[in-house]
Amino acid sequence: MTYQFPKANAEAIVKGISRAVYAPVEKDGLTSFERYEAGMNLALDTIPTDKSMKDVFFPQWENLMHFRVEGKTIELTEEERCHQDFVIFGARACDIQAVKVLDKVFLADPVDSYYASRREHCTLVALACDKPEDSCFCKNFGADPASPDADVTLYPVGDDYYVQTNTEKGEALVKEWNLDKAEEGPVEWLKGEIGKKYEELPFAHLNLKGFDGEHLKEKFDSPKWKKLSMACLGCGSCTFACPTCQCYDIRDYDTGNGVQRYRCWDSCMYSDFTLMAAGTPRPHQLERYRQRFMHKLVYFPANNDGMYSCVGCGRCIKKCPMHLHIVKVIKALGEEESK
Amino acid sequence: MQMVNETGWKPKIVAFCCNWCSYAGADLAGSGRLSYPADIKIIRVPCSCRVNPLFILRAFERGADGVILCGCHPGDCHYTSGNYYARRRMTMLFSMLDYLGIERGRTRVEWVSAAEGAKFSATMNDFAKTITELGENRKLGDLRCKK
Amino acid sequence: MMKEPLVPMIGIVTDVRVDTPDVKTFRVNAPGGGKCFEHMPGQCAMLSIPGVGEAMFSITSSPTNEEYQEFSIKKCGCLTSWLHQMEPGQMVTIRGPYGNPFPVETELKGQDLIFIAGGIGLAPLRSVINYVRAHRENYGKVDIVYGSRSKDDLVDYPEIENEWCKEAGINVHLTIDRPQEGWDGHVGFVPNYVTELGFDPQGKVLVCGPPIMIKFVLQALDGLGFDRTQVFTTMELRMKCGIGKCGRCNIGNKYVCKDGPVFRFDKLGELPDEY
Amino acid sequence: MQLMNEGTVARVVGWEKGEGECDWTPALFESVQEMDGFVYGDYAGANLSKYCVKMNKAEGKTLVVLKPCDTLSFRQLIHEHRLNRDNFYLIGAGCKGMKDESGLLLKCKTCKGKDFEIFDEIIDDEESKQPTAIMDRMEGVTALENETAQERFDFWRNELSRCIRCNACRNVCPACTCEKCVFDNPASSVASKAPVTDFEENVFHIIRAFHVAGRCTDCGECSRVCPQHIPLHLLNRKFIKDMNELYGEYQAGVGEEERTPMTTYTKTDAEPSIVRERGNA
Repeated sequence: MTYQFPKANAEAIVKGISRAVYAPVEKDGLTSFERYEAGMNLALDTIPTDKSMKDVFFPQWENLMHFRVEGKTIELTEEERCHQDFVIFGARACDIQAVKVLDKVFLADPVDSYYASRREHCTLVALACDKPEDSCFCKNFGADPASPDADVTLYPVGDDYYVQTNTEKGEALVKEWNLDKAEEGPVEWLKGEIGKKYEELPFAHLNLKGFDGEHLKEKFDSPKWKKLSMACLGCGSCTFACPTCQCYDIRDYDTGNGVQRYRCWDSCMYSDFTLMAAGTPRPHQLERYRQRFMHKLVYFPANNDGMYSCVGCGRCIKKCPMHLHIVKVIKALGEEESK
Repeated sequence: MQMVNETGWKPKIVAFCCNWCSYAGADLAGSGRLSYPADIKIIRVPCSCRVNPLFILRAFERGADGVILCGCHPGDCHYTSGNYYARRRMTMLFSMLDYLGIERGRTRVEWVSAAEGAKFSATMNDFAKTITELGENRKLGDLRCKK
Repeated sequence: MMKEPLVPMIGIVTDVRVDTPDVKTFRVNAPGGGKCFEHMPGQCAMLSIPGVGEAMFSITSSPTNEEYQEFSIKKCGCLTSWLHQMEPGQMVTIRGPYGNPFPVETELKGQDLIFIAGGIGLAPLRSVINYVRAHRENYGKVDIVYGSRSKDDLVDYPEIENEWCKEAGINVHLTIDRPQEGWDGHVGFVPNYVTELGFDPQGKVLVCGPPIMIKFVLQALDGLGFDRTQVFTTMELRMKCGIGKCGRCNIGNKYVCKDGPVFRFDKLGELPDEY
Repeated sequence: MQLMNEGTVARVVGWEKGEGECDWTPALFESVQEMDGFVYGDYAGANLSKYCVKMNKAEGKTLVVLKPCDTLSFRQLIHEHRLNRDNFYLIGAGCKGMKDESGLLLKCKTCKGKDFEIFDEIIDDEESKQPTAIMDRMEGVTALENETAQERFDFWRNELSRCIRCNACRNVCPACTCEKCVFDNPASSVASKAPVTDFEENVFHIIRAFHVAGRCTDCGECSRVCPQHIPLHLLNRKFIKDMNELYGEYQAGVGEEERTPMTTYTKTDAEPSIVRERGNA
């Protein structure tokens, strides 16, 4: 079904949703998906947000369980899983593609129940990208900025949002909003416009030929990694901004009255990521840098029927302090192919 | 003796004492039957300069309401110059804590010699009084360590 | 596989045996007695002490042992040092089993087997050896080449001497790196010993030990005419989740904790050299 | 510049253009042919001294392009015996103030001057000798000092709560050259990868600034690289300001003196209680 509401009403609609809502919110010049509360600054026009939607499903840190240790005995209490429905309002096509990538990891057997419980209770409301940024290149990786795949999709046309529901979950949510029905025409027009705009972007079409499991060794052994990785500082900015980076660490914190076991994001860019008592198999930044991009462009598709774990959101382009990013890697290693 | 404020709350205080002067000073205070608050936990360190800024922060993390560092008087360091370095370091650290808006009274450095049992007792009493007045440390603790 | 992959069970250490100056073997039971879970030879489990750490260890005991599971652990880091000062009765958390076992019921069945181990590398192979001993009729001739720095560093020497050496159809070849008083056996490094023993290139070979030993054992096996498809090993990388999600044991498109730790060498050769 | 490549130096660390107008990347050039990609200009903001630590062990001489402020970091690294002067050929490159997408970099707005502290050769012009500073370096620190304790607390809580512990500030810092950082050392009790509580955010940033106190040349890279826009330079500058006021004017990386205010003392230093006596409550 197609509905319609004025853009000016967006805040009222978000406020009116009876469940918890996570939406892009602007604070001190940075946007992230936060639990919306009255008085917050909704940033529905930002593409992409500084921090990704990943945070909602896979937060930077979360408690997994709690131990009480007394003498030789250990008592274990599990952390409660998410058990309340919530809504994400304003997801972009790349965010949604990223969640599909995360699903491949966390919902694969054995299922990660901490993640799965959040996925289960979520209703996704997406926004079509009418003003993509120069750093966007999502279509290369299977996302469609014109029609993001969610429960509900909003299409910004003029001063209105056109609303299309794609699932029963979505239909049920939109019913709460009491909207006027609308024609589909403007939606189709917008889709065409977005398609045209996307074509003008600098990275609209990247040559991904050769980024697959078959060329694994060839890409791995490329001499170009040395130059590509030279400036890399080994900070984790790209991995933390990335909507699909899901490496994590499990750590214990002794609070003095028990031990909390929590999970937090980790980064393959860190020198201690693979460090063992016997040493590390990736001693230099070159290997760590290579690991990150090989994983996104070669290893992951080799395991997941060609699905890349880059979604073309462009966050690493914006966040890397030294301006290294995946497009440079694709161009450098892709060219090699054609020569 | 115990320091208690109106609500019955008692401060937790950590005192780092240098082995050669202040720890002996504390001993002297004890054997001279001079009282100081029972809630002060003394940690013996080989020299005041052994105290890394992290020690102080970690004491706060774990629920301390005040941290005091006691060492030999400048010029009397067992290792010649340790307390001079400690003095600079602590000045910098305390200034930074102040800059971050943490109450100034929560940290202190005092020079207490092995012969100054009375000074030790007086210093601790005064410090405990200051901390009791400041109340619970809410600005620089780790929530996970609170019950 | 457990329903909650990251949530461990509680296990109790019921016995601690000192094997060598830096290796102890721990017996672990479920709190109500019996084993915490079933496993196959070569699989691993995550042991942890809350507040100290969690790490992957290979299960040393054979699945045919119905009463308990054993872990031979070498003291080398923070967690293992803590484990080494444990006494019986200590609770630990345990989750698993993880990874692929040695293909004892498929590729290895009916074959002559050569086990080559160095130092603590015997730990995962001991599970297979005892499994084979329990199902003797399914396997051919068994040769065990085991080497260590010194006689004192041979893990679980009593079992080797009293059981393995005396069993028909099993040939045990022990070696130590340097001559030592009271040692009348072979002296020399494992790879050279393998060459000296001159095995026929048939059957299957299972190798585990320090990376440098594995490297030279492979050369020795090549020299004897073995094919890489005949050789299996078990790998070790840093692991946190054990279920192929946390990303740190990723080599190429494989995860050691999920797709390994047991690899056939021809398959390993297809992966980038990052282990 | 390329002429240097004829044997005197084995490699060049400089800049390369990126995909867009201003995404320049520090780059390594190992042959004369590669040097075609070499650029220098308005978007060369990064401090290349940090990369020198990596290059120190490399075979042969490395040519490095340093801006005036970068030479301070380089000099400081020599003081700390992290670099061997003989392994490098330094080009002092004139700087007209570096930029990014949004204009002049913050660190250039408070430029410390255009003098090269250490160099083999200088390439500059008249324009690049003009000062670019448009405000006082300590302005931000002073403003904060004049606020009340509660205001300062609120300010830093708001800023530091954005930290995601990506470690960009640490890894870019030319003074942070420890082989193993205390925050990566599980035995240190403060190793953590996520800002789980307020305390961890505070402790990381206090200690990070403390560990570089006296060695920090105020190159401003930490604030430039922070993906969360935390004004980290205000922490470093607070230490610099305190040290200047209490122990005498000092600029890390200037002159021959290897000792910093934190590794020396005088018998008449101020007592820590001075903190209680100064400024606002």
